[in-house]
Amino acid sequence: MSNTPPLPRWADLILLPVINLFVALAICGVIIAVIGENPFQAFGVMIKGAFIYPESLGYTLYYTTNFIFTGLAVATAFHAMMFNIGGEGQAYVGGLGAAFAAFLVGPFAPWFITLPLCILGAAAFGAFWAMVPGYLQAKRGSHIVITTIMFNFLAASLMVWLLAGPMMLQGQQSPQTAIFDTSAHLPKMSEIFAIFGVKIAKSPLNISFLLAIVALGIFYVLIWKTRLGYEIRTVGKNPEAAHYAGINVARTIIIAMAISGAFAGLMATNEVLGVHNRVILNFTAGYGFTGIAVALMGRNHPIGIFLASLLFGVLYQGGAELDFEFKSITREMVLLIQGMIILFSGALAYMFNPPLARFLVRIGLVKGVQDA
Amino acid sequence: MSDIELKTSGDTPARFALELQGISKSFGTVRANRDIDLQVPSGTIHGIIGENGAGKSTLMNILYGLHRADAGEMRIDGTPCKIRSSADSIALGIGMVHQHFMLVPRFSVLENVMLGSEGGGLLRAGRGATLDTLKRLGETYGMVVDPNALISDLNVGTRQRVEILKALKGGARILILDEPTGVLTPQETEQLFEILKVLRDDGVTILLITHKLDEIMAVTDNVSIMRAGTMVGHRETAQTNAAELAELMVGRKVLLTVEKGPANPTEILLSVDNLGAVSSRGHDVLKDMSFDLRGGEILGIAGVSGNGQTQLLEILTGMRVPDRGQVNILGDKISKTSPKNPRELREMGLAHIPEDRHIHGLVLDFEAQENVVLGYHRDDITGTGALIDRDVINTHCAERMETFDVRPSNPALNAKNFSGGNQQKIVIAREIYSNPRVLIVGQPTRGVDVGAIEFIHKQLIALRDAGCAIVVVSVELEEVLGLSDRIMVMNDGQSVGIVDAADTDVNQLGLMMAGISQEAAE
Amino acid sequence: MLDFLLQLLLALDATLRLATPLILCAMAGIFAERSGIVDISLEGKLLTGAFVAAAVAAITGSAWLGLFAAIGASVFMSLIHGFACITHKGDQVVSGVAINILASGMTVIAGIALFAKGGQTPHLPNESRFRAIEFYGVETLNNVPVIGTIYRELISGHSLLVYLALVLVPICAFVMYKSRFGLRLRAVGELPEAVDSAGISVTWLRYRALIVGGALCGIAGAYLSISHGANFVREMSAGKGYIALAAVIFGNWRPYKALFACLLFGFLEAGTSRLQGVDLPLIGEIPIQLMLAVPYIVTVLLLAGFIGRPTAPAAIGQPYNK
Amino acid sequence: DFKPAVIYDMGGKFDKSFNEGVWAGVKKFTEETGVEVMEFEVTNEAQREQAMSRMVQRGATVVLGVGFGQADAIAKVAGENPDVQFSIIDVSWLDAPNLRQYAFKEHEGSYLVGVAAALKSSSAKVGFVGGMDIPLIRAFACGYVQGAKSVSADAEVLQNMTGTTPAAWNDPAKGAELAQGQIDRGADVIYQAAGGTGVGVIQAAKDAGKFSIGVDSNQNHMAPGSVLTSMLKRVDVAAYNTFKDAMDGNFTAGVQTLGLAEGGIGWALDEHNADLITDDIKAAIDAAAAKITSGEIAVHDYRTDNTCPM
Ligand SMILES: Nc1ncnc2c1ncn2[C@@H]1O[C@H](COP(=O)(O)OP(=O)(O)OP(=O)(O)O)[C@@H](O)[C@H]1O
Ligand SMILES: Nc1ncnc2c1ncn2[C@@H]1O[C@H](COP(=O)(O)OP(=O)(O)OP(=O)(O)O)[C@@H](O)[C@H]1O
Ligand SMILES: [Mg+2]
Ligand SMILES: [Mg+2]
Repeated sequence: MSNTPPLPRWADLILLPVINLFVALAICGVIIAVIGENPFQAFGVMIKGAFIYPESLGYTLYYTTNFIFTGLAVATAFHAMMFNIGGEGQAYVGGLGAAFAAFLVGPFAPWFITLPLCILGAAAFGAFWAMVPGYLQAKRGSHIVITTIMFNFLAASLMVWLLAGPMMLQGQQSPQTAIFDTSAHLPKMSEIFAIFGVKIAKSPLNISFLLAIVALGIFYVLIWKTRLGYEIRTVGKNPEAAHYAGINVARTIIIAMAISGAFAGLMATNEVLGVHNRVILNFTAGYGFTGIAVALMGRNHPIGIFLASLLFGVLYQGGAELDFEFKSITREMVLLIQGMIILFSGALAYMFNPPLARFLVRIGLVKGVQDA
Repeated sequence: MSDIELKTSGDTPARFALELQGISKSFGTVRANRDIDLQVPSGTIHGIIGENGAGKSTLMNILYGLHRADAGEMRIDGTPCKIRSSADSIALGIGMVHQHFMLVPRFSVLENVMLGSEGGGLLRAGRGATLDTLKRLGETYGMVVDPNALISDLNVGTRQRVEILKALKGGARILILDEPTGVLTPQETEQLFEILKVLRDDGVTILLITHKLDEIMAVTDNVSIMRAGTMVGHRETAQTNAAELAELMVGRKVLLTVEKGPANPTEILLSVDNLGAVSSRGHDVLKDMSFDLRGGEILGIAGVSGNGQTQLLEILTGMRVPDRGQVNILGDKISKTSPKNPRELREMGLAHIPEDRHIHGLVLDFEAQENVVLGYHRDDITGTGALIDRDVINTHCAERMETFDVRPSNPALNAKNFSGGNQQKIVIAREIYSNPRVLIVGQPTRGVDVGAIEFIHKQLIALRDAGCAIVVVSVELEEVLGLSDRIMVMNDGQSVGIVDAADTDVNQLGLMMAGISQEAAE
Repeated sequence: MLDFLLQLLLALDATLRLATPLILCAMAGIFAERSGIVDISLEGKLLTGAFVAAAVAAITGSAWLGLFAAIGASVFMSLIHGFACITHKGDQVVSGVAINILASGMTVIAGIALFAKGGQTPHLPNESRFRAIEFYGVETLNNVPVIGTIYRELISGHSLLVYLALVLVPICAFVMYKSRFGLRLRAVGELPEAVDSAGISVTWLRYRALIVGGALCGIAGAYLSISHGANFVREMSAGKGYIALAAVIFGNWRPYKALFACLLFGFLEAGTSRLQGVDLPLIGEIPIQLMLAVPYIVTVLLLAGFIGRPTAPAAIGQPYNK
Repeated sequence: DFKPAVIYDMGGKFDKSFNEGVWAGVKKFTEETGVEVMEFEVTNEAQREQAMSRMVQRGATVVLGVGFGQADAIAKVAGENPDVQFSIIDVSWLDAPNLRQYAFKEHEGSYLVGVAAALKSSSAKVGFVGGMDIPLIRAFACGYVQGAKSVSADAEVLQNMTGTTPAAWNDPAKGAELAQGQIDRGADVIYQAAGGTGVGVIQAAKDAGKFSIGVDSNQNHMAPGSVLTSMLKRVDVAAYNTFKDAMDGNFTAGVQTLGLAEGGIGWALDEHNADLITDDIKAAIDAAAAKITSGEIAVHDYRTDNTCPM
């Protein structure tokens, strides 16, 4: 669409996404109507289920936390043109890292020593699990997409073996570790607020949400404000030029992957340290894969990633409520709705760009052609 | 429209193969073509010149159907026609050689030529016919290429031929060439022009875009001049001269020759000693190369591209590790056992203007200001703090653009949105800023308009006079002759000899480039 | 010893069955990606194909109708992919993710609506499935020592779709390298500008590539649910689409090499599953999880060791706008 | 007023396995009493606790959790809501005054089908295909092995696990291949405990003209004449009783261990497999069952020490 004028930032970053979301919801509304429910009622439930109910917002943000971490993981690698599909495995192994720290240090050390170590453990293990594919790509030319997929399977095997074997809590049957000592529990938001006498509904939402927000900031600074970030982006956009500029391409790729894996690993702080306080079989539940969509829908920018994460949080939590409230709406129905929203406000994000641009020109909000 | 009678083929009254009227085209908010009128008599070679970004390619792309004009009319042989896609233009007998190669590197010559005219559902069907066509064209115009060679293995000159063969295969009657000589050696250019003349005599109408005025004077019958998206004039080539054309396109007077005083060389800053390099395929691409270079002098390196110049530059700038011999630079040494990476060399005071600005010189998706610190991003020009300081970079970039007259002077614009000449200026501005003691330059003015060329040459001379040792590799013999104090000619990875720029000429260099030793050449 | 050889033979036999859906999806992936479009929606198309095949076969009782319906359905999914990332230049990966999720939801919803068996489709009688084909002369050759066994176990006795998959590979290579379509397809994945300037529509070319891919995925799906299996089970594609994508890259986007990769994956899975809990000479019994991980470990080692840098189609992932 | 609720596990209420069994029980309850039961299928870990407390918020008076995965959640929610009744299946290690726990002796049922398999097998080789290598599945396998060996000490049992990701429970193609692999190695009766993957096992056995054994609910109908029998784990009974007792005010906390004796475990004999189960097979199974109920045979439960004697 070369001869449609470019959209102004505000329209591109706010108006267009809003329109897309609206269309996506309209489509879902039709689907819901087709199965004989009232769309407006349904969306009402969804919104209520995602924000209004006492603990609903907590759950929404709890999911958001996971998506922020996995989204950041994908985005970081993406800036180095590495397609990291391994977030799932890296987060899984990150849980292991947190657990090691919790079991080794937890019993003896106070929380202000244990927790940082656990968080570090999660990041370190995740980083390692991503660094190996990064190394193989940079030094041996093994394609990152395959190796990260393979490492997801490897992580799964490793964890089942550990959780159903050596690390399994005896005297019960689920493949999971023992509960960590309280020194390794991330405080729940409800507990924090309670300290200040504010009473909010109990939910899995915990401090790691703030950690995620911090991570967004770190990501922004890293990519756009540090020299390493500059090198990462250069390698991503033009490795030849990077070489010309004296940047060690292989090294940069490995570092970028390590950071990417660390972000993924941090997802475990939410699930393992914040919610379950133990490692559970398959606690990653696909958040790692969803991170791909989150990062790309968020255009690999922290604000975009946050909004995309929030959107997915709403879809997960609000979706659960839909399932809850309507007998005819099953969890597959919710899945379908999620798919539609990803399709229309993700993949078809630019569908309304040209018409919108022309419209804005017509109503004079954007200046049209001028001289070169 | 045209202010003067255009020269037409033979004595027949003007028949126009092509007429454009009121063509306009905008990209987003950029108006690339504004109300363009153009008449091209059939059977003539028609030159089109203009500064970088003047809108030449855009106009040609419209004519060829790659872009759709926002407004305007076209007539081919007097009959009005709508060209919606390149398919239409091909059907109308228009062929085009693009400014940037349209060849699939992983394909063979044959596959590239067949693309679009396979002559049947199976390649087998058309293969024979295409081979014949290639053979025929090859013989008639002396453009012989191996149909089974992979494009990625061919040098630019040969690729250019393949492009032309592609354009001609369908028997084009109007042939558009968008800066075909940008990457050619003088010899190759000569051959190309011979071919064009033959084509013209066969009645083919040719549109030739180039920045090189001497070429315009050499082959064209008429010439049209563009500036900032508009047609500013048409001339019959015989009735005009380079200076006038230059003034018309740039809008001011331009010097067409390099002005420089005598060199006053200082101590040796760079000495190359029996340097050798082996390609990944195991061929010797660089053989016992030796020379010295002093501060305050410019060593030009002439040679048909693909004779080891690239490898030499890569080694001198740390992008490639030598396989044999060594380089002594600024009192330090580069060799297989003690390699140096580009960073270290920059820190020592070396700067590098790469041969290909798109591959090495720039990150096209970065803003101009981000490109202006490429390679120096760990120095203070990105701020002294732990983090990059965008304001510092921005002011630095603005200042650079100011001094080098980069247009548009907008640090936040992506590099890819500058025209070729301005991109080159950005690279040079960056590399010269560090006022290096050794400067390695590859193809300083490839695809750059005369205005910019003049400017760039001035900069290089100024740097020389400031005591910098400069190596310039260029396929433009005129340029090498104009800039250099001494000239080394390379052939087959070796130095054929080093001559004083003062007492040599194009012919001698040309012969030496063909591998004939200096003495024999004299 | 002889027994070992027989087991090996049977493992190869299993390899073919396991590799068939991978091969078909991999060929689909090659068409899409060679045309410049990343296709992680193989998984979703496979699942869609599996469901539609089983559903239609169950309703009509005809395996063939099932097959064609599956092809149609997964071509439709391809068209959605194309609409998003060719026509509207959307992000190809996001579009792929969306399609995969849609498929997971859709299949089960439709399944419940049609058969009220929790998303499963009814078990098909053999006549409405593609069953193993006994080749001519199996009996006569049977008592010929080695050949007989090989002929009986390995060559003969597969479903039509298995043979179809194997035949389709050379056909794909032929189309890819010998036909006009193939030439243009490879070109558009490398340098769409060149295709455009040759007067060929980039858009339509890429759509066709996706359509071909959709058809292949449809066949693969049908194989899962009405040939190898006898009904649809939710999520039954179980990640095979992703493995196929890995095979495409492993095979450097080339038909025969991708075929090899698929067979390798199949063989590793067949082999290791037969070695589960078996006491191996010297090594002893290997923990099950480790055994289950062997295929992935081997793949990584191969990639790191022998397979060189794959060279992706140059224009992959970028929408074409002139 | 009385308001029952059930929370299915990840597998979903149509997992062809124990969630589906629970669903059968729920249906039966609703049909008999006309009381609607609130339902929810969790899709990730966090939803378990959420679903339970939401059920309580919406006025549920008795909440049934399905599967050991919900143990943590139910323990928590039960603690927070002492006046609501809770019940959970496949858990025995919790302790709360308002929580009933159902533990099943799958190993006993598996023992019986092991006996059947060994007797039916003409190659003295039988097979087992599990979903994932976790203790519960091991318990199935271990009981099965003991049963088979009890028939003839040199009976061989080939064992396979499907995978390590959740897909392991939904991969019929892989299941079929694992079964085929065992058939190739001589097995002619194959027992599966692998959810949706088991569908593939049953199919493969049928296609190869061999026998398979169903699990959890009665799967004989899935391939009449090929499914030898099914190991019944009467979670439907557990579900039904939970709600019935709560409705009639006879809800009791504590662990209810359901084995052969209690009729919580059994094996399926119906028109679909009547002619597969010969009289002496039936006799042998009944005999074994009698001995187990009388305690004469103590079937080892893998879960007690994470080892299997055989
Ligand atoms: N696809 C495009 N999108 C946006 N702007 C474009 C596009 N193509 C060209 N332009 C702009 O249109 C103007 C004319 O470009 P064009 O390539 O025609 O110049 P040119 O005369 O060919 O310059 P050069 O001599 O460097 O090739 C330039 O300002 C360029 O930035
Ligand atoms: N020109 C051809 N004609 C027929 N079959 C071919 C041809 N090229 C390749 N094949 C078949 O396809 C397989 C893969 O081919 P190959 O690896 O040469 O791909 P390629 O043509 O090099 O691809 P690319 O264009 O990416 O280089 C080969 O094993 C060969 O059997
Ligand atoms: Mg141009
Ligand atoms: Mg090749």
